[in-house]
Amino acid sequence: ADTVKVGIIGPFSGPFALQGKNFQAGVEAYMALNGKSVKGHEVEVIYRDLPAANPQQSRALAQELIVKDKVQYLGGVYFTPDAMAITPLLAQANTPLVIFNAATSAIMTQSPLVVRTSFTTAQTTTPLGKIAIERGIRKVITAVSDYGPGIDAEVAFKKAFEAAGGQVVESVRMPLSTNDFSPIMQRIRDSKADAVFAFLPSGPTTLGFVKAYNETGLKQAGIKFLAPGDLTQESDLPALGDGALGLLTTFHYAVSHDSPENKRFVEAASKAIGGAEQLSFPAVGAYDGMHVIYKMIEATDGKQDAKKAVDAVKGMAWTSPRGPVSIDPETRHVTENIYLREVAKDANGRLYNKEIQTFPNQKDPGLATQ
Amino acid sequence: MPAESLEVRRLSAGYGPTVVLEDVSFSVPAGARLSILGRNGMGKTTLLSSLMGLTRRYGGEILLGGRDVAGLKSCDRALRGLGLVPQTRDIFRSLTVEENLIAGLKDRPRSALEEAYEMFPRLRERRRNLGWQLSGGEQQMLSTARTILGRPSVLLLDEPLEGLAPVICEELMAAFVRLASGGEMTILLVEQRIESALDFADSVLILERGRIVWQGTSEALRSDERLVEQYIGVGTVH
Amino acid sequence: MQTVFSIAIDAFAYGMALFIICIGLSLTMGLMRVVNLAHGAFAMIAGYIASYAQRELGAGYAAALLLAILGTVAVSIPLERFLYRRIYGSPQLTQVLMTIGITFCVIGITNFFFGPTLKTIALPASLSTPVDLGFRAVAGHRLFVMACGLVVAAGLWFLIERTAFGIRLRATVDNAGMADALGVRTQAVYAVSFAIAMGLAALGGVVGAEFLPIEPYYALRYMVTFLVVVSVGGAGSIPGALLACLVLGAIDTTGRYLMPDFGNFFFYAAVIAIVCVFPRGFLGRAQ
Amino acid sequence: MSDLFRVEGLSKSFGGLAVSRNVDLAMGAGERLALIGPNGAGKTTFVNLVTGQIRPSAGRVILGGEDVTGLGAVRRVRKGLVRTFQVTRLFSDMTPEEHVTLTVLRREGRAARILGRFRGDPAVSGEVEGILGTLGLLEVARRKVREIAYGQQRLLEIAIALALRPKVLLLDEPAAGVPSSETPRIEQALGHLPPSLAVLMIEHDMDLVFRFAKRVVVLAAGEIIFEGLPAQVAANEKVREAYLGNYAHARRVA
Amino acid sequence: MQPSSPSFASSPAASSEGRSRVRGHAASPRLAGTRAGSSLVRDAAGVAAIAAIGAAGYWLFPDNLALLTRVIAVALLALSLDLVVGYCGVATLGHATLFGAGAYAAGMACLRGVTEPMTLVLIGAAAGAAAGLVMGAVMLRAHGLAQLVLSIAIVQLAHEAANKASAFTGGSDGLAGFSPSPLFGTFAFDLWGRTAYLFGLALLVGVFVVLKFVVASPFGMLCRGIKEDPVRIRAMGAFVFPVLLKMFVISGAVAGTGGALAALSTQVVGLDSVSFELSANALVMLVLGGLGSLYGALVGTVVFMGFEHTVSAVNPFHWMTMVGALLIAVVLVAPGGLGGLAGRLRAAVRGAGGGRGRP
Ligand SMILES: Nc1ncnc2c1ncn2[C@@H]1O[C@H](COP(=O)(O)OP(=O)(O)OP(=O)(O)O)[C@@H](O)[C@H]1O
Ligand SMILES: Nc1ncnc2c1ncn2[C@@H]1O[C@H](COP(=O)(O)OP(=O)(O)OP(=O)(O)O)[C@@H](O)[C@H]1O
Ligand SMILES: [Mg+2]
Ligand SMILES: [Mg+2]
Repeated sequence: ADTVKVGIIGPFSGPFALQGKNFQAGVEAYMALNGKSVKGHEVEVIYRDLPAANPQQSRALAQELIVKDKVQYLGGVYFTPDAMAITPLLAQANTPLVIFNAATSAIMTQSPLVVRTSFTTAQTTTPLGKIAIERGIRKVITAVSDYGPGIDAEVAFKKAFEAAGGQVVESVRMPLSTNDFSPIMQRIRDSKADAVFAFLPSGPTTLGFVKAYNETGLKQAGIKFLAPGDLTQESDLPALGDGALGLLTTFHYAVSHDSPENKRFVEAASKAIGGAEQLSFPAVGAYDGMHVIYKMIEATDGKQDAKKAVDAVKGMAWTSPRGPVSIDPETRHVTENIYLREVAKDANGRLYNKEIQTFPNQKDPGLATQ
Repeated sequence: MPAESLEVRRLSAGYGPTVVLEDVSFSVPAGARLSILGRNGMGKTTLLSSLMGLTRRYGGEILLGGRDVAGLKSCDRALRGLGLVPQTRDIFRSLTVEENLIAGLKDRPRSALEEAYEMFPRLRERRRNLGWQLSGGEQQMLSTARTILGRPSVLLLDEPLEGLAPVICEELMAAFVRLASGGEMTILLVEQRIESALDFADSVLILERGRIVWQGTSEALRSDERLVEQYIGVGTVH
Repeated sequence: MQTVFSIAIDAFAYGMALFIICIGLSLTMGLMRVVNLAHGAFAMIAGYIASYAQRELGAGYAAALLLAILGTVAVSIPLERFLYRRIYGSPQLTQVLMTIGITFCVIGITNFFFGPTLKTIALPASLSTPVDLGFRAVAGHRLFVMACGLVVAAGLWFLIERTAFGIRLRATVDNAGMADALGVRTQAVYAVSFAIAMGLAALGGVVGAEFLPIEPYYALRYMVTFLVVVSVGGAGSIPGALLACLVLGAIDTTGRYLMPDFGNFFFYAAVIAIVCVFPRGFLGRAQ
Repeated sequence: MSDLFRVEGLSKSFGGLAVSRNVDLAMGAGERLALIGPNGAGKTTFVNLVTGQIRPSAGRVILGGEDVTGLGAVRRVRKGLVRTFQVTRLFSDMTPEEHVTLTVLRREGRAARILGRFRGDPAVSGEVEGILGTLGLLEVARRKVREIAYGQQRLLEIAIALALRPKVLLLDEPAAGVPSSETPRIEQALGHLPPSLAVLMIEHDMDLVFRFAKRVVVLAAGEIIFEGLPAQVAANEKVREAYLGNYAHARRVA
Repeated sequence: MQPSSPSFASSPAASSEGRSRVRGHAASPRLAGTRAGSSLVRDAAGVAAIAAIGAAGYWLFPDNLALLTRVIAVALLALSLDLVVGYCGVATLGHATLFGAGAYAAGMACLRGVTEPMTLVLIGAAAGAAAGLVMGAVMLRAHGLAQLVLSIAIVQLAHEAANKASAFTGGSDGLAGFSPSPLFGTFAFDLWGRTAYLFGLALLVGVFVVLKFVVASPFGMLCRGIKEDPVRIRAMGAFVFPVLLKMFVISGAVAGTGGALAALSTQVVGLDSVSFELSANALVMLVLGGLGSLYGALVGTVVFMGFEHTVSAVNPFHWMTMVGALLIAVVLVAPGGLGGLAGRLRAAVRGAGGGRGRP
C-alpha cells in the first residue's frame, strides 16, 4: 500500500480564484464520498496555484510536481495554453494528465496521455443552433470575447445554426478588457437580428454584458439571448440578478440537475467550498476527473504506468452528477448530455438554471472535424 | 511677533551619518544682528538649517526666547517664530508667486501680501507667474518676502543677496537693519561679501569645519587684519 | 442621427463613471505625488463595505454609500500613518512597490473574508428605473453618475485651486521641507488630503460599481485603465482628468461601436496619439 | 566681419512680457564682456536664446560667420558655444571627477562608445585632474555632488564648461554663492583661458565685473541701455538708477 | 559633556551611531588611478559569484530546474529593464513587449524549421532589439508619467496584435508544437530541464558580463547623466535621443534573449509573454532588488520568484497577501531595494569601524 500522489494545477488565486476553488471543492467532495484510498493505496492531492494563463509557469509547476513531488497523476488545468505546455512532458514522465477544464479541442491531439472530463466549447454550443431554429429565430448576431474559447464558440454556433437553416447576420468580437457594453448593444440593435448569441468569460465581463443587455432595452425589444452555460454559471447568478431571468443557455451541467448523484455531490461540494452559492461547473469536472484518476489507480494497482492507466479508462462509462457520461476511446474526451436551460427563480426566490431540454450523448464536434 | 533672543548650546548636527556641526554654542539677544562667516563648505548653511530643524541633530539645545525648541519639528519651530530664507531659495516651483507668498502667511490675512509687494514691486508685476519661470533674482526676492511675511521673531538669512542687483541689495540690507532695530526681528545673516556682512551686524561668528573658531563684534574683526586673513581672507590658490 | 445621440449619451456616462473613480487617483498622483496603485483597492474596499451593509445590515443605498466612504476613510487612516507616510517624496518606483504590495494584501484579505464571488450593490428604485430622454431610455444610475461627477469635479477644483488648504497642499508636495519651515503642518496636510482622496475612491467605487463590478480582483483588473486615464488628463488637474475621461470615454465607446473587434487598438492608439501631442497630458501641471 | 560671435535683432516675449527686444551684440575673439542689469531684465533669457534652450521670435545668432539660429542646443555646443547655469544643473549622484571626465570624453567624441572603459585613460584623467585642480575641487573630486557645498557646485559648473574647450563661453553668474575668498579661483581659472576665447559674463558682483570685463553691456527690460568701458558704466545716470544704486565700489572706479 | 542636558540625553545616541566626520574625509589632493582596476576586480568577483550561485542552484534544487530556468528568463528581462529604468531613468511598464518579441520570434522560427538553439536565441535577441528600436522611438518622445502611459499602450497594442494574429501566434491558445533540436546536437531539452537550465545560466552569465562592460563604458556613464539631467547633458553637447535609443536596442536584445530562452525551454509561447502583468512583475522585481547596479535585477528576481513559489506552494489560495507583505516590508526596511540594503549594511559596518569615538 503506497501513497499515490496527484498534482492538481489550477487558478487558486487571482481573477479566476473562484474556478480554482471549485476544482478543489470537486476533488474534496469526491474524496469525501469515495474514501481517500484506492485498493489500499492512499491518495494524496497536492495543489499548485497558476493564477492566470502562463505556460512557462505551468510547465515549471508540472515539472516540479513530477520530478520533485513524484506525483503519478496530473490533474486540473483551467486554461488551454497551460495544458499545451504540460503535454510535451507527459510521455517522458510516464504520467497521465486528466484535464478538469481547459476546453479547446486541440489539446487532446497533443499527447495520447491526456484525458478530459470537462467539455469543449464546441460541444456545449452546437445544440444551440437547432434550438434557435426551433424557437423561430432566423437571424442572429454573434458577440463573443476575442480570445480562443470565444472564437471557438462563434465558429461552432455559426456552423450549427447555418446548418439548421439560420443566418448569422453579423459577428462581433469584443476585446476581453471591454468594460462598458452599451455600444455593443447599440450595434446589436442596429443589426436587426432576432437574437444575440454571446460568449464571454464568466465573471465581471459577463455581468457587464448582461446588465447592458437589460438596461439598453434589448430584452424588452424582444431580442433573444442565447449562450453557452459559462455565462450563467451559478456563482454569478446572484450578481446578475433578475436581469438574468429567461436567458437561454446550453451546458453540460447545472447545479440544480435533478438526480440522486447530483444531490450527494452538491451537498459534499458545498461543504468543501464553504457555501452552495459559490459552486459552479469546474467542480463537476474535477469530481469526475478524480473518478477517472481513481479508476486509473485501481487499474495499475498504484504502479506508475501511464499508458496502462489511460487505456483502462478508455470507453469507461458512469453516472456523473451531470448525468450519464463516458470517455470516448478514440479522443479520450468525455461524451455527455448537453442540456438547454433557462434562468428561473426557485421557491426561495433564488435564481437557478432550469433544465428544460436534453441532448443526449454529445461528443466533441470540434475534434470530429479535425 | 516681536523679536526674541536665540541661544544655541553645544549643537551638533549633520546629514545622515555625516557630522558637520560640532559643539556650536552662541547666543543672540532679541533684536540683535549676527553675521555668520566662513569659507565654502564650512557649515554655515548647515547651521541655519539645523536651527530650523531641517538636518539631523545629534545633540545640543536651541533656546528661542528662553524655551528649548530643539525637540520640535520644523513647522512647530516656524510657528514659534523661527523663519529661514534658504540658500537654495526653495521656491515652490509649481505655485504662482502669489501662492508662494500665501504659503508663507501662516495665519495672517491675505491683505498682508501688500507688505511683500511693497518691499519688492517686481513681485507684484510677476504675481501670476509660476515659481519656476522667475529669474534668479526674482526667486531670491520671493524667497525672502515669503519668509518675512510670516513675521518671524528670529530671521535666518542664508546669502539673501545672492543674485540680486546692487541697488536692491542696498535697499534690502537697509530693510533688514530696520526690521532688527525696530525690535521686530532678531536676524542671523550668512553672507559671502565680508563688507556687507560687517556693515550689517553688531556681532560676528566665524565657522571653520563645523566649529566656531571666533566670536566677537564687527569692529573687532574689522580691526584685525590677521584674523580675516586666517579665516575668511583670500585663500591660497594652487 | 438617433444612433449618434445614443452613442454620445453612452460615451458621456462612461466617461463620467471613469472620472468619478479616477479623480481621487489624480489627486494622489498629481498633487501628493504618490503613485498610488492601490487606489482601486480602496475603491474595492468601499464596494465590499457597501455590499455588506446592504446585505447584512439591511442599509439603503444612501446609507450604504455613506458607510462605505466613512469605512474606507477609517481604513485608510492607519495605512496613511504607518505606510504611506514613509513613501511621500520617495522615488516613484519605490511608491509603486509599496502600493502594489498593499494592493496584493487587500486582494488577498478580501478574498479570504468575502470569498471570490462578484458582489453587487443594489440600486434604489429611483436609480434603477430607466429615464426616458425622448429618443431613448437611459438607466437612472447613469444620470446619477454624471451628476455626481460634475459635483465632485467642481468641489474639488475649488478646494485645490482657491482655498488656502489647496495652496498648502501644493506647496507641501512641491517642497515639503520648505513648507514645513514656513510653518505649514505638512503631515496633517498630507493626512487630510489622503483621506479626501480615499473618500473619493470610495465614492467612485460604489457609484461606479454598475460599470466596474466589485470583485476581489477589481484592484488589479482596472489599475491600467485608471493609470492611463489619469496620466492622459495630466495628473493633478481636475479639468484635465475630466477632459481625459470624456475624450477617452468617447473614443472607447465609438470605437467599440464602429469596430468592436479593434476596440482596444482604437483606445490605445488614441492614447499614444494624445500623449505624443500633449506630452504632459491634456492639462498637466508644468514642471 | 571679423566678429567671432554676433547676435542680431534678437527678440522674445513670454505672454505679454517682452524679455528681449531687438538685441544686437557682437564679440570678437578674446573679448571679455560683462552683461549686467536689474533682476528680471532678461540676461538669463538672453543666454537661453543664444545657446538654443529657447527659440527666439525674431533675430539671428551667428557664430564664426555661420548662422546657427536654426541649430539645436547640442549642435551649438559642439560648435563651441558653451554656457554655465545660474542655478546649478549637476548630476547629484555623480562625483565631480565623473562630471569632468564625461565632459572631456564627450568633447573628444568618445562619450557614446560602448567599447572601452570610462576610467583609465591617463591622458583624460590628467586633464580632468588639471581642471579640477585649477578650481580647487580635488579635495571633493570623489564625493557625490549632493554632498558638497553649494559654492563648490558652482565651481564645478565652470569646470565642466572649461572642459568643453569652448570658443564662446557664456557664464551666468559664475560667482553667485561662491564666497569672496574663493572668487579668485574663478578669476584665475578664467585667466588661464586661451586668449582666443570670447567670454560673456553675467554677474551681480561688481568687484568681479570690473576686474574681469574690458567692456560692459547693460540690459534693462530686455533692451540694451548702455554699452561701454567699465569706467564709464558707473558714471551713467540711467545705469545707476536702474541697477547700481550707490554701489560704493562703482563710485571708486568711476 | 553635560549629561544633565535633557536634549542631549534624548537625542539619537551620540556615540554608537556609525558615521564619519567631515574632517576624516579630506581626500588625498591627487586622484589616485587605482579605481578602474579595483572595479574590474569587483565585477569579476560578482560574475564568479553569479556563476557559483547558479551552479549551486543546479545541485541544490535538481528537481526545480524548470522553475529555475524560468527565473533565469525573467532575470534577463529584469536585467534589460534595469538598463532603461536604472541607467536611463526611463520608466516603463511595457517591457514584456521586447521579451514577447523574442519569444514569439524564436517560437515561430522553430516552427518553421530553424531548430538550432543558439540560432534561435540569436533570432530572439534580434527580434527583441528590433522591437526595442520601435518601442524606444515611440516612448522617448514623452517624459515622466506620459512615458509610462506610452509604454502601457505599447504593450497593450502588442498584446492585442499577438492575440489577433492567431494564425501566426496561436492567439490566446498559445504558440505550441515546436521543438528545438538538442543543444550541440547532443543535449536535449527534456523533462528534467538540465539542458535548459545550464544553457540559460550560461546565457545569463554571458549577458551579464557584456552588460557590465556596457554600463562601465563612457556610454553607460552618459546614460547615467541623462537619467539625472538631460538638459545638462545637452549643454555638454551630447544628443540624448540616440543614446537612449541605443540603450533601448541593447535592452531589447537582452529581453529578447530572455524570451527566446523561455520559448526554448517551455516549447510554448503564450500571450502572457507580451502582457502588462509580466512587465509590471518584472518592474516590481527590479525595484525590489534595487535599480542601477544589475545585481539588483538578479537579486530581485530570485527573491521575488523564490518567495512567490514557496508561499504559493504552502498556501495556494492566499499567498498573495504574503507577497504583498514582503513588498511592503522591503520598502519599509530597504527603500532602495534589497541590493541597496547590502551596500548600506556594508557601509554601516565600515562606518562604525571608522567613525567611532568622537574627540
Ligand atoms: N546633504 C549633505 N550630505 C552630506 N554632506 C553634506 C550635505 N550637504 C552639505 N554637506 C557637507 O557639509 C559641509 C558643510 O556644508 P554647508 O552647505 O553647510 O557649507 P556652507 O558653509 O554653507 O558653504 P557655502 O558657502 O558653499 O554655502 C560641507 O563639507 C558639505 O560637503
Ligand atoms: N518661461 C517663462 N515664462 C514666463 N516668464 C518668464 C519665463 N522665463 C523667464 N521669464 C520672465 O522673464 C524675465 C527675465 O528673466 P531672466 O531669467 O532672463 O532674468 P535675468 O536678467 O537673468 O534676471 P536675474 O538677474 O534675476 O537672474 C523675468 O521677469 C522672468 O520672470
Ligand atoms: Mg551655504
Ligand atoms: Mg538670470
